[in-house]
Formats: sequence, C-alpha cells, structure tokens
Amino acid sequence: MLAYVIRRVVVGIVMLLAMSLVTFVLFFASPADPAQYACGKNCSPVQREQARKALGYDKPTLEQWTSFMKGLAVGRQFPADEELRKAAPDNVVDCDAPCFGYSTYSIKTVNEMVSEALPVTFSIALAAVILWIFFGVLIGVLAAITKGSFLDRGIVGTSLFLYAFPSFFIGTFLLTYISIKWDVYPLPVYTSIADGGIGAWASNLLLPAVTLAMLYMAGYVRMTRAFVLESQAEDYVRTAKAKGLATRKVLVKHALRAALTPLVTMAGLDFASVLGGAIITESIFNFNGLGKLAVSASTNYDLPVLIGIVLIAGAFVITANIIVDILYAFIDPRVRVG
Amino acid sequence: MSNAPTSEAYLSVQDLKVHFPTSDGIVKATDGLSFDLERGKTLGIVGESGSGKSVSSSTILGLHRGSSAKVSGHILLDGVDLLELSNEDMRKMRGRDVSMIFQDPLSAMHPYYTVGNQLIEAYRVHHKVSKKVAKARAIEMLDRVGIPNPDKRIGDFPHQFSGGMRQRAMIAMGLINDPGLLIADEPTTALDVTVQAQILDLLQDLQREFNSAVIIITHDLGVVAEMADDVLVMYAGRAVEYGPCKEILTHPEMPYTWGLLSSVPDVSGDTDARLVPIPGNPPSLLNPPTGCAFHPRCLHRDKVPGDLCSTELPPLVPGVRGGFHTKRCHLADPDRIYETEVLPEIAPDLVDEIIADSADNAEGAR
Amino acid sequence: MANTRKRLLAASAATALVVSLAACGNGSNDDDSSSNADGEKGGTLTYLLASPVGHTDPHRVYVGRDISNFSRTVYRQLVTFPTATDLETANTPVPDLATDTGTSSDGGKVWQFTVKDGVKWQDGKEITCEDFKYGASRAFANDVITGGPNYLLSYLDIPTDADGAPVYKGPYTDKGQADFDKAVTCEDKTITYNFKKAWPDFPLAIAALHMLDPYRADLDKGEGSNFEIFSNGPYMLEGKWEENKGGTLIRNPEYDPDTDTTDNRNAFPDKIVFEIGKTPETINQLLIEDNAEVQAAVTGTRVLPQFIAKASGLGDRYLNVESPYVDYLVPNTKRLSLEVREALAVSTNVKAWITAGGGELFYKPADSIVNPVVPGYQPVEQFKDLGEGDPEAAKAILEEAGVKMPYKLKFTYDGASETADKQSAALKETWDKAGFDVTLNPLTDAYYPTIQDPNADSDVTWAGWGADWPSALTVTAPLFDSRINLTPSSNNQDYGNYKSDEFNSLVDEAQAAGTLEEQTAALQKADAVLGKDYAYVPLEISLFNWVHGSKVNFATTPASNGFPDLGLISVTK
Amino acid sequence: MTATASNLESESLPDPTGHPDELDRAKIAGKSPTKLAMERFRKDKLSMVSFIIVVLYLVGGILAPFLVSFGFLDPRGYNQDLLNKFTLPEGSFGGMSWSHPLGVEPGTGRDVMSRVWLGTTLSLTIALIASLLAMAIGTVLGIIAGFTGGMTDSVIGRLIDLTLSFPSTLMLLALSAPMYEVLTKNVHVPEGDVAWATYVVVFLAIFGWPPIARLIRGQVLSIREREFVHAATLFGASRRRMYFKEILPNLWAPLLVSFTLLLPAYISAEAALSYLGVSIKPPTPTLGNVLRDSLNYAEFDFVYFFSPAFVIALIVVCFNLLGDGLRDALDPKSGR
Repeated sequence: MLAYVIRRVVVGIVMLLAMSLVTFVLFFASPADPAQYACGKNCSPVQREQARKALGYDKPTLEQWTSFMKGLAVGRQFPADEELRKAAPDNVVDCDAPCFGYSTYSIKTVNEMVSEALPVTFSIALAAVILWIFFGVLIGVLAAITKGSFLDRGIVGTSLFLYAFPSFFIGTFLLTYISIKWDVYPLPVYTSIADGGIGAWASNLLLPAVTLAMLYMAGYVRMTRAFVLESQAEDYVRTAKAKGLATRKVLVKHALRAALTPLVTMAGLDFASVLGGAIITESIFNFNGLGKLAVSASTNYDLPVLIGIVLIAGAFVITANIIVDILYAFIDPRVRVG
Repeated sequence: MSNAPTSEAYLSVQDLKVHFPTSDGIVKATDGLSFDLERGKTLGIVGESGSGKSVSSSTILGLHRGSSAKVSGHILLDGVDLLELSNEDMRKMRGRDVSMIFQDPLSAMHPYYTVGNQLIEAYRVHHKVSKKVAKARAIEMLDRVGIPNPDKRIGDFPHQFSGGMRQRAMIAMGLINDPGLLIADEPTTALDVTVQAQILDLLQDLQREFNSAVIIITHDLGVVAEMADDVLVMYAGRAVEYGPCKEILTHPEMPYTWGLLSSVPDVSGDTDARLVPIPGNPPSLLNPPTGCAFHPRCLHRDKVPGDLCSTELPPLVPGVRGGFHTKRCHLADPDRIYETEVLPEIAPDLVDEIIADSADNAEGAR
Repeated sequence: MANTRKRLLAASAATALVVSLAACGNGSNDDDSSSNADGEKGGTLTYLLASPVGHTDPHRVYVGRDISNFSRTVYRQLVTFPTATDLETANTPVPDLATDTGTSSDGGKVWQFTVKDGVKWQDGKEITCEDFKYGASRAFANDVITGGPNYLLSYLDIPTDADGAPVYKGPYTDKGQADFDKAVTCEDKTITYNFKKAWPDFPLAIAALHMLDPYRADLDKGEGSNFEIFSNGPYMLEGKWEENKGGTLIRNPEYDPDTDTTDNRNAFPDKIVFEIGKTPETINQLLIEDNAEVQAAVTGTRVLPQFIAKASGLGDRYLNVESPYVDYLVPNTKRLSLEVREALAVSTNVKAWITAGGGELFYKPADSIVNPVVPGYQPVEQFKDLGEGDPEAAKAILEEAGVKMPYKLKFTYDGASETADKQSAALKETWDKAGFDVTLNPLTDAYYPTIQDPNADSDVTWAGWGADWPSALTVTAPLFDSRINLTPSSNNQDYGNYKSDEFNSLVDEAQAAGTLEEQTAALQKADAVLGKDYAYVPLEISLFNWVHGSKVNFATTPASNGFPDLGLISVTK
Repeated sequence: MTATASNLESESLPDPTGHPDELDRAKIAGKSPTKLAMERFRKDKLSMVSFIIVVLYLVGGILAPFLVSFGFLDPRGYNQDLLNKFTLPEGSFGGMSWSHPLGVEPGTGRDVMSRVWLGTTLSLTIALIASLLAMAIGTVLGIIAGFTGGMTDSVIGRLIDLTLSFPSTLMLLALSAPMYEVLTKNVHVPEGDVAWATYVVVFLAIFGWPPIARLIRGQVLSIREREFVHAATLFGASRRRMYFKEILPNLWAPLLVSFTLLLPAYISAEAALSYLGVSIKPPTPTLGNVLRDSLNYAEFDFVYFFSPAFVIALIVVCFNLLGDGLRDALDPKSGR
C-alpha cells in the first residue's frame, strides 16, 4: 500500500513538472510580447525592457521555467534581474516558497492574489459539490427505484433540460429574478466565515452553488440512476433480499453502497476540476475567486497570474487523482488488500 | 422407497406459472410447475440455462415481487401459501423459513462488508439480539461449516476467502436462522471439483442436522445423483420428467433427460463412453416451439407417429414403469429405446446392470 | 502605467455639468443641486462601485470619480473647485488648505501659496508646508508612485538628464534632492513652486487633480501606501481599505469645519461605506428596484442601456447629466490618405452609433474633440453635421481619389461590451455602403497597448478623452502633438500616427501664451487644423444616467465630474 | 462493474427484477447487429423524436447561409426605426411581428430569428468540426495505444493524463490572445471570424480527445483478443491494414455514441466561451454571442432573453437523448 502511494505521488510530481513545462512553452511560444502587456500603457521602450528584465522574460523559456521551479521550491525575489534588485533594493519583493510569481500589473505576488481568491472558489465548489451530490444522488435513486415510471422520465428529463440550458443563463436568471426583481432570496455577496459566520457564508453561496451544481447534477442523476439499477441487478443485492432484509435496507446498505463508490470518486475529480465552471459562476455573481481572477488576468494578459492559476488548477487535478485513487483503496476493500 | 406426494409435504408447489410481460410478448419462464418436498428430503431440479429452474426457486423466495412478473398457482410452505402473503410477511419468511445459497459466492456476497457483518446481518434480521450475540452465533455457524479460526476469519472480506470457503460461508449464512427450506442454486458450479465434493458433503451433513428440506438446482446430474432424493427435470419452463432420483437416473424416459445423462462425463472412467451433447440451442421462452418444446432438438421424434411432437404438448403422465415417476413425452416405449439405443452409446458397461436393476424395480413397483 | 480609459475619466473638475432635465419630463430636480445644503446630518450612505478603485493614495488617484470622492471626504487641496452648477463659478478655484488661490510671478513661472492655520491631519498634527513639499516630491518617483498625473515632471524647474528625465528621482532615493529643494521651497507656511515655463492655469490644474496634495513623510510606505488613507478632511478611514471590498469612512474628530471656507464638505452622513463587489448590472437593477439594502445608496456606475427605459421612469430617483467626455474615432494617418479619411468621416453614421449605444439619453452628438464645457470650445467645420453619414458622398470621394474599391478597412475597438459590438457594427453598415470593406477587430485584451503600437495594422480605432482641467491644452495637445507622443515603440496617445508641423507650432504658441485668451485662440486654430486633416472623427459626448436609492438626497456637480457629489449628498431617515 | 460480465456468463434465467436480455438474444439470433439496433432504436419514441429534431437542426443549419444570401434571413441589417426612444423594440414580446417572428434586437433592430438561426449554423459547425477533430485524434491515439501496447501505450496514457489535468476552459481563455496572434500572424489564418472559429475548434479538440482515446483504447484491447484479429495477423495483414480494415469497423458504434454526446458538450462549450468573449465575435452571430447579449435583457425583453438559450438547450437535450438512445440500441447492456 505504501509503495503504491509513493509510486502514485512520484508519478504525480512528474506529471506536474511536465504540465508546467508545457504551460511555459504554450505561453511563451506565442508572438505576443508579455513584457509589453506587463508594462502596460505609456510604456517606453526603456520601461518595457525593464519590465522584461524584472519578470525575467528576457531569458529563454527553459531558463524561465527552471527559475520558476526553483521559486516554487525555495522562493525567489523580484525583480528577477539581479542588477535591477541592486539598483533599487527598496523595491525588491520577496516571494516565499512556493512562489508562483509576481504580477507587475497588480503589483502583488501571485501567491497573495491566489490566496485571496482560493477560499472563494473553494467555498463555491464545496457548496456546489454538496448540492449536486446530495440532490443528484437523491433524485437519481428516486428515478432508479421508480424506473420506467412517469416520475422517472420526468426526473431524468428535467435534470437533462436544466443541464442543457447554459449555466450563465441559469445564473443570470437566478440573479435577475430570484435575487433582485422578486427579491425572494438575498443578493449573494461573498462573505467569509471569519466575517459573517457559517450561516452568512453558506447562505451567500447558495445561488452561485446552485448555478454551478446544475452543470454537474444532471450527470450525477443519470449516473446514480444507472449505477443503482446496475447494482440492483447484482447477485449480492439478491442475496440481501433473500436474507429477508427490508427493501430500504437492501437499497441503502447494499445497492447504494456499491453504486456510490464510483460516484464519490468521480465527485472528487469533478471537485478538483471545477474551475472551468467556476469561471462563469464567479463572473455572473461577481465573486472574486480564482475564476474571476483568471478572467481578469486573461483580459490584461497578466501572464504570471495566468501561469500560476493554470498550474494550481492542474496541481489540484493531479492531487485529486492521487487522493481519489488512494481513497478508492479505502472504500473498496478489494482494492485495499489486493 | 418411493416419494409419492403426500399432503404432509413441507413444501408443495402447485401449478406455478411465472410469466414476464415484455415489449415483445409474454415470456413464460415457468409454466405450470408442481412438486412436493418433505423435511429432511432433497429435491434436485435439473435443466439447461433458461429452463426456468432458477426463476421457479426465486419465486418461492418471493424475489419476483416488485418486478413485472405475473405469478399464479400455489406455493404452500408448511401449509401457508407464500403467494398470498403480504410483502412484509413474505420478507419475514425469507432467510428465516426459506433461505437460498447462490451459485457464485464471490458475487453473491457484498464485496464491501466483512463476512461476519453479512452473517450477523442475516441473523439479526430475524432475531432481536445484540450484535454480540449475533456475532457469537455467526462464529458458531462458521465453525460448523468448517471454517478454521472462525473468530478471526469473521473479520475478513469475501475476497479474502478461497472459493470453497466462501461457499461455506454462504451456506453458514443460509442456515444461520435454521430455515425449514434451503434452496441451493448451483452451489458448486463455480468451485473446483475437489471442493465441490466437500461442499456437497457439508450440505448433506447439515441437512441431516437441521432436518431441512433442500432444493438443489443444478445442471449437473452428478450432483443430483449424490444429493437428491427426488429429481425434477425442467425444459422450457416445464417439468419434463419428475420422480425419485434413482429411478430417473436409471430409467429416464424423456429424450431430454437422456441428453443430459449423455453429456455427463463418466466419473468411473469408462473409456468407451461417449460424451454426446444435445444438439441445438435452448428454445426461446417467448415463442417456444409448438407441441413438445424439445421436439426441434429431439433425436427420437421420428419414432412418434405423425407430427404429434410438433403439434401437441405431451401431458405429464406416469412413466411406463409406474410408481411415482412422471414424464412428458409422446414416445410409446421409452424404456426400450433407452436401453437399446442410448445406453450402449453413453455407458456400454452399464447396460446390463441397469437392465437388471430396472427389472427389479419394475417388479417392486408392481 | 495609467490606463487611458481611467485617464480620460479623470476629467477636469472644470467640466460643466449641465444638469439636463430628464428627457421624459420628470424634472423634479428643480432645486439647484448646489444649494442642497439643507440636508440632514447622520445616517449611513453606501457608495456602490462595480470595479475596484485603483489607488487611494492621493498622488496616484487619476480617475475623475475618485478625485472628487476623495476631495469631498478625506483629501483637502490647496485650492479646489466649488460645488456650484454655474459653469463659470464652477470653473473658478477657491482656497481650501491655502489662504488664497495663489499668487504668480515671473509671467506665471512662479506660484506661491500660504497654508492656513489650524488645519490638521487626522492624528491632530498640523499640516505644514513641508508636507506639501513632500507631496510634490512623490511624483518624481515615477517607478513607485505610478498611475497619477505627471505634469510636475515636465514643469518644475529641475534639470534633466541625458534621457530627458528630471535628475530628481523622488523621495525614496537621494538623487537630485538639492535640485528639487531649489524648485520647491518652504518659508514658514508659504510654499513656492518654480517652473521652467509659464503655467498660467496652474491653480486650475491643482484644483482638478490631487497632484500637489500634502503628504506625511513619516507615514510614507511608497508602493505600500497605495491603499492607505490618511485624512485631513471631515471623514477618515475606519480600519483598512480592501481592494476588492472597499472601506468605510467615519467622522474625523480632528477636522475643523471652521478652517474650511468652501461649501464643498457638508459631510452629512455619519458614515460612508464604499462597497465594491457587485456587477454593474446588479447595481443598476438593485437601485432601480430600490431594494431595502440600497435605499441609502448612490453609485459610481452609470445606468446601462438595457435598464434605461425603467430607470428613466423613476422620477426624482433618476438623473441625466452631461459628462465632460468625448468619444472619437482615430483614422490611422500612416495607412489612410487624406481623401480616404475624409470619406470615412463623411460616411460615419453617428446616429446609428448613438442608437446602438442606448440612444439619446446616453449620448449627444459631438462636433469637436473638445467638450463644450471646456473654455475655448468651438465646433469644427468638417464635423458639424455628421448625422447619419452620407455613404453616397463618401463613395464619390473615394472614386475621385481613385482608390481600389471596396477599400479594405480594419476597425479596432474596445470590445469589452456587447454595446460596443453593436455600435461598431452600426458604423460598419454605413461604411460598407460607402465602398469600404470593414473588418471589425474588437479587442478585450490590453486594448491600449495594441492600438499604441506604431506598426499596428489597424486603420481606424476608437478612443475617448476628457480634459484634465478646464483647458483645451489638456485635450488636443496630449492627443495629437507628435513630438511628445510618437516614439519608435509607441504612439502613446497619438493612436493615429498624426504628425503635423502646423499643429505642433500652434501648440507651442498656446503653451507660450501669456494669457488664457491667447492660449485659447491658438488652440482653436489647432483644432481647426485637426479637422482639416481629418485627424479624428468626433462621435459623441457621453451623458451620465444616475439612479440612486430612495433615502438619498442626490446631487452631482461639475466639480464632481458628473459623478455623485459626496459633499452635498445626505441620507434621509 | 462486474455485473455485466457475470450476467453474461450466468447460467440462470434473467433475474426476475432485471431485463430479460438473454431471452431477447435468443429471439433475435438471426438478424445482423446493425439491423437489430435500428429496430430497437425505432421503437424508442423519445430517441426518435430527438433524432427528428436533430435532423431538423442540421437541415436548418445547412439552409441558413442560403436563406441569408437570398435575403430571407438578415442577421446583420439594422432596423433602428423599430426601436423606441430607449432603443428597446417597439411593441410587445420584443417586437414580434410577421417579418420578425422572434422580435428584433435592442439597440440595433437586427432580426433575432435570423441571428439565432445563422448562429445555430455557426455554432453547430464549430461543435461538429471540433468533435470530429477530437474524435479523429482520440481514435488514432486510442487505436495505437490499444494495439501497440507497451511503451507507446503508456506514453499515450500519460499524455491523456497530462491533457486532462489542464483546466481546459481557463486554458482556452488564457491562450486566446497569444494563439489568435499565432494563428493570424504565423499560420496566416484570415483574421476575424475564421481565425476565432479555428482557434475554438482546434483547442476544444486539443483538450477534448482524451476520453475518446481512453474509450477506443479499451475497445481495441478487447477486440484485439478476438479471433478475427488473430486470423488477420496469421494471414500477415500489415499493421495499417489491421488498424483500418480490421479494427476501425468494429469501433463505429462506440464512436457514434461518443460523437452524439461530445457534440452537445461542444455546443455548450462554445456558448460558454462566447460568454467569456472567446469565439466568433459579433456582428457574426453564434448561439453563444447572441445569448451573451440577450442576457442583458433578462428583465426587459424576455423573448430575446429566452430564445437563444432555448435553442441551445433543445439541441443539447436532443443530442444527449439521441446519444443515450443509440447507446441503448447498440449495446442494450450498457448504462441503463
């Protein structure tokens, strides 16, 4: 087991390295001059060259990548160029490990920006994952046990339709009508637990989380339904019935238990890769999470931030994969020992 | 010697029909099945896949409930008609009065729960006892079925058991509530030959000990020969031959049964014996062949005058040797055909022995 | 590094603001907004902002809305513009922290101000002349104090180095300190600024911008002070300013209204909460619906076109005012000949552009790049009635010029909104009819860096501008003087590569002028040259539509750049 | 899931609670699998309805450009005279009329039906080409991985993992500026609509192929063990021949199903990217960019707000149902 975990982690690290390298190549292979963007408007050639040096864009891509990697491991200082640091020692920014870079556009380290945004995205994602798993499974089970009935068709059809409407349409609808025009649910404004307690935190997350959850829920309804139907046909479920267990216990303890395992692991992966959906949700509800940070960074072509977010998002996915694999071993005893 | 049906039978199945309506028509999985079984006795139900044997036994357990199956007839267990029980009452009987062991113990036991957990659960469904008591009972049962170190193995998961061990655990689970009727659905199919024998021995031991009625479902006549008191051969949802084990094995009167017999490898190692498979495929239950369902595959239908085989369903009638032995076949002299045409082919050594024996039996019956 | 969009919004306080009665006739705003001094004290006012404020550091603020908000609450100036709505009064600076509006000598090259007695910082310390001097020095650290106006760098009498930059590098290094000490001197409470060239409208400039605000050297953290607010006005910051959330202003006990001779700082609400974090759509909708949470709120976000029908029917909760900004098109003179530029201008459908942008409540056609509220404005002959454009006439011009038709044209615009897309497509419709083949090139990523590229392959670009202070010198000169704009790597504000010796010499004439009248005359001639050369095509003057909560006594003035004037606004119970 | 496998090998009749598949199989033994699937599919009403709607969409999509050139649809023409002072459409329901059945667009007076219709064409085209590209990449790599095995297989496996670990929406957003420049300046794709469409198609496919490759690899692994492939090997078939003649024909069913599920996902993705400003830009309509504008009028012009969203939702639902139906028909044991 330990060997397996170690092997998994090593593969994950290699994967991250590869991913970061690909990211660097993708972004720096383009003809767009990142220094021009970093320097902004009214940028004289001198200033632009200075910006280029400050961010280390004057170096070859591979060298930039190695210094980035080094920064991740031991931290680094900005401006990246040593002469520039000597010239204005007061302006040197220390970026502690793991350093994801420095944004001249926002005059902050990427770490700072990400650590402000991450809790927001994490909160939305968490609330959404809870919603979509809870309702997805509940509705999926309901559909499975009423298989073929009107209810079953209705449930599957509705969830599919809700999924099919673009999430920004649903989000806009919720915001415009539910929150503002009809004023039936307060307008969501992100409130951290520290600021407003768990209640305020959760209630403000509801609408964004619903919007995000819609993207996934239909899938989970359908998967749950399929898995439950499948596991209901399993021999061990027949055994459980033959024992004389009550229908509900057969369903919950025997059929669901097996059906939910793949769902839970899938939810883990979806949770890790939720960023794509969060970009839209956060834009609609104006939550300053990673998604919105990504949008504004992309509008300004704020390269250090973009690279930082891409890598962090990738690291989440890779980590989640490892965790899920290991978790699977704990959930399914067959894998655990085998 | 004979097992003539009596009114005291513990289990009495009468004219059981299990039909599944599908979009393509009605599938008659079981179509008019009747048999009786006493406590302490074993009935072997034999047939190919799709002959309706598993469906019938599942129906006895009431496992068809909640599906689209249409069931009619009577299943009397200790005088109670199981088909008339409410779902809840039926549930209470399951596992307590009737229990079942399945073919593949690996898939029949839940992979996520320990063997002990599953045994304890089975016991506690029907006994209001603490977990501790139930656990003791589970260990006792595991011990009884011959699992070494039961107090340790009880915490293991099914996949940690060997195939034979798993089936023993399955049996322990089936018998933990001391049921009056145990249905064993192909209990040894998934096991090694050596383990098969052990399991069958175990079942026999336990049957003696618990005095249960046992239905053993199999396609293996060897198993039947070893275990069963009575044998019921099923084809296309119907009983085609039914009678005492020895009688059926020695004087089968239905070509399908001959086919089954001829496809059993002879354990005694008779080198002249031929394995003769039954030609063709099992019939569709949706549109079964007209007349005798077996006729498309029957090698002997030319011995029946006219096209009786394909037009008329033969009734289940007592065989030529009389006694409690019924068959469903138009052949007029099945005994002779068996002895002269079939037997020499599949077991030349036995011809004389069986003929002699049959003479005895015939006399005894008269 | 300031972004032009911000800069153009940093328009002058001198802009007149015609409080036009809403076209739909609910002119309930008949009480002059400047005389709104009868507001009640107390309550909490919320100021909703859609996007973060870039800087709260006085020397980095350059957005019109922020300039006025901070003027009214936390940052007093030497001189400031009053809250009058009458254009002339509104454009005349009044003393604030200084005892008078300054005295000049040496033909406008030397300016002197005396700091009032008893004016204090929020910690109770007196504001000294040294604080003003230190404030002026910060602009020179243009690698640290970025984003703010940098006029001082070219005006203050400090020698330049080889690059043409002042030898003084700001207070964070010692370089050139002596030179700065000579240019700005303190004598007791009197501060003297020595300039290289005449700056006749210097008081206007410092009333319009915070560039000469005092600053406490002992509290300066350079870059780290970006979101600090150390007040000398009626309010002070409670806690910290958070970039993405805003901050709360509470009363400053050290502020003595007796030292404030302006009528600018009534400071009615007890608290002003700047709240960042809602989208413009949400802010619009909330205010229109007057939901409980926004009844005591105003916003710096204008009404969006889709909300105008509803907003304009809200009676006295709605206001339509004319802004100091002009939007215009810039033909690329490097790529388009004079005839083609003329054809382009002639076929420009301003009406369709305006309608696509929301209609007559959002824009009024412009006939010069200089806003009518800037002294010296006069219509430019060529742009007097562009109206719906005349594609036939344009076609004739193109045919006469003998260019290949359809003439390929790439129009680059800031495509951050659907409205911009519709407006640009509207122009394309008519241009195409005139014989152009227009490719629309909406940019969302870094618009300005792209259009400033001297080698950009764009033929026409969109831009907007407002005067920094009430002088055309802050409009045409920074936009079309090739000498200060065109460099090998950037066009700066001269997006169209316009280069005209005739224009440049008129700018020189204006800058050298001893009087404002002479200056204005030269600038009018300069604008006529631009018209003749089709250096730009004016589109429209933005009108601002405001909706506010029902518990707010609303006001907006020229001095608040058309945004809500926090000096006058009060909250009712 | 072991259920399917154990069911297949089960000796018993179908469980009474399950679907009597084996009975079906017995009955239908004489017909070709394709024919059977067609029969099963035709019986599924929901799938048939979806199929018809999808066909209507496709026909409509093909027709739109012609209708535009005949002047029957006019997605670009301004009709600002149909707008009121507030530049909203005159009249109720967003200015619905015989000449503008879905009303006109606020601000411009452009015909909403024309925009949605032509937008559907363009969105479908983008989604279609992107799906085909993703499937092509996925299939080729999947076959290679499955058939070659060993080192190649694990390299492709890692490539799949690597691709999947990128946040695709973010990548598409972030790379739009530089890659648009690469496309127009280095690859010389015409600027504007063509370049944007190319960007979206290529990058959707680049981030979209891994699931296909995984699926195909799995299929190939099982097919490869079957006898006919061994036979082909014995006859000395070339590797190329093996891939395309022996294996590919056996993949069409899973590929068809994946395609019908990938396409609607790409329609949604295009809409989402348009919302974020990364796709064909207005005035050329796509479903996404029409919807992006219509969202502004959620409150004031419900017809306009709802139309593009509904058109997207309907096609996404129908393609999904079609995909489900096909899967059920082609492989009745899977999923449901």
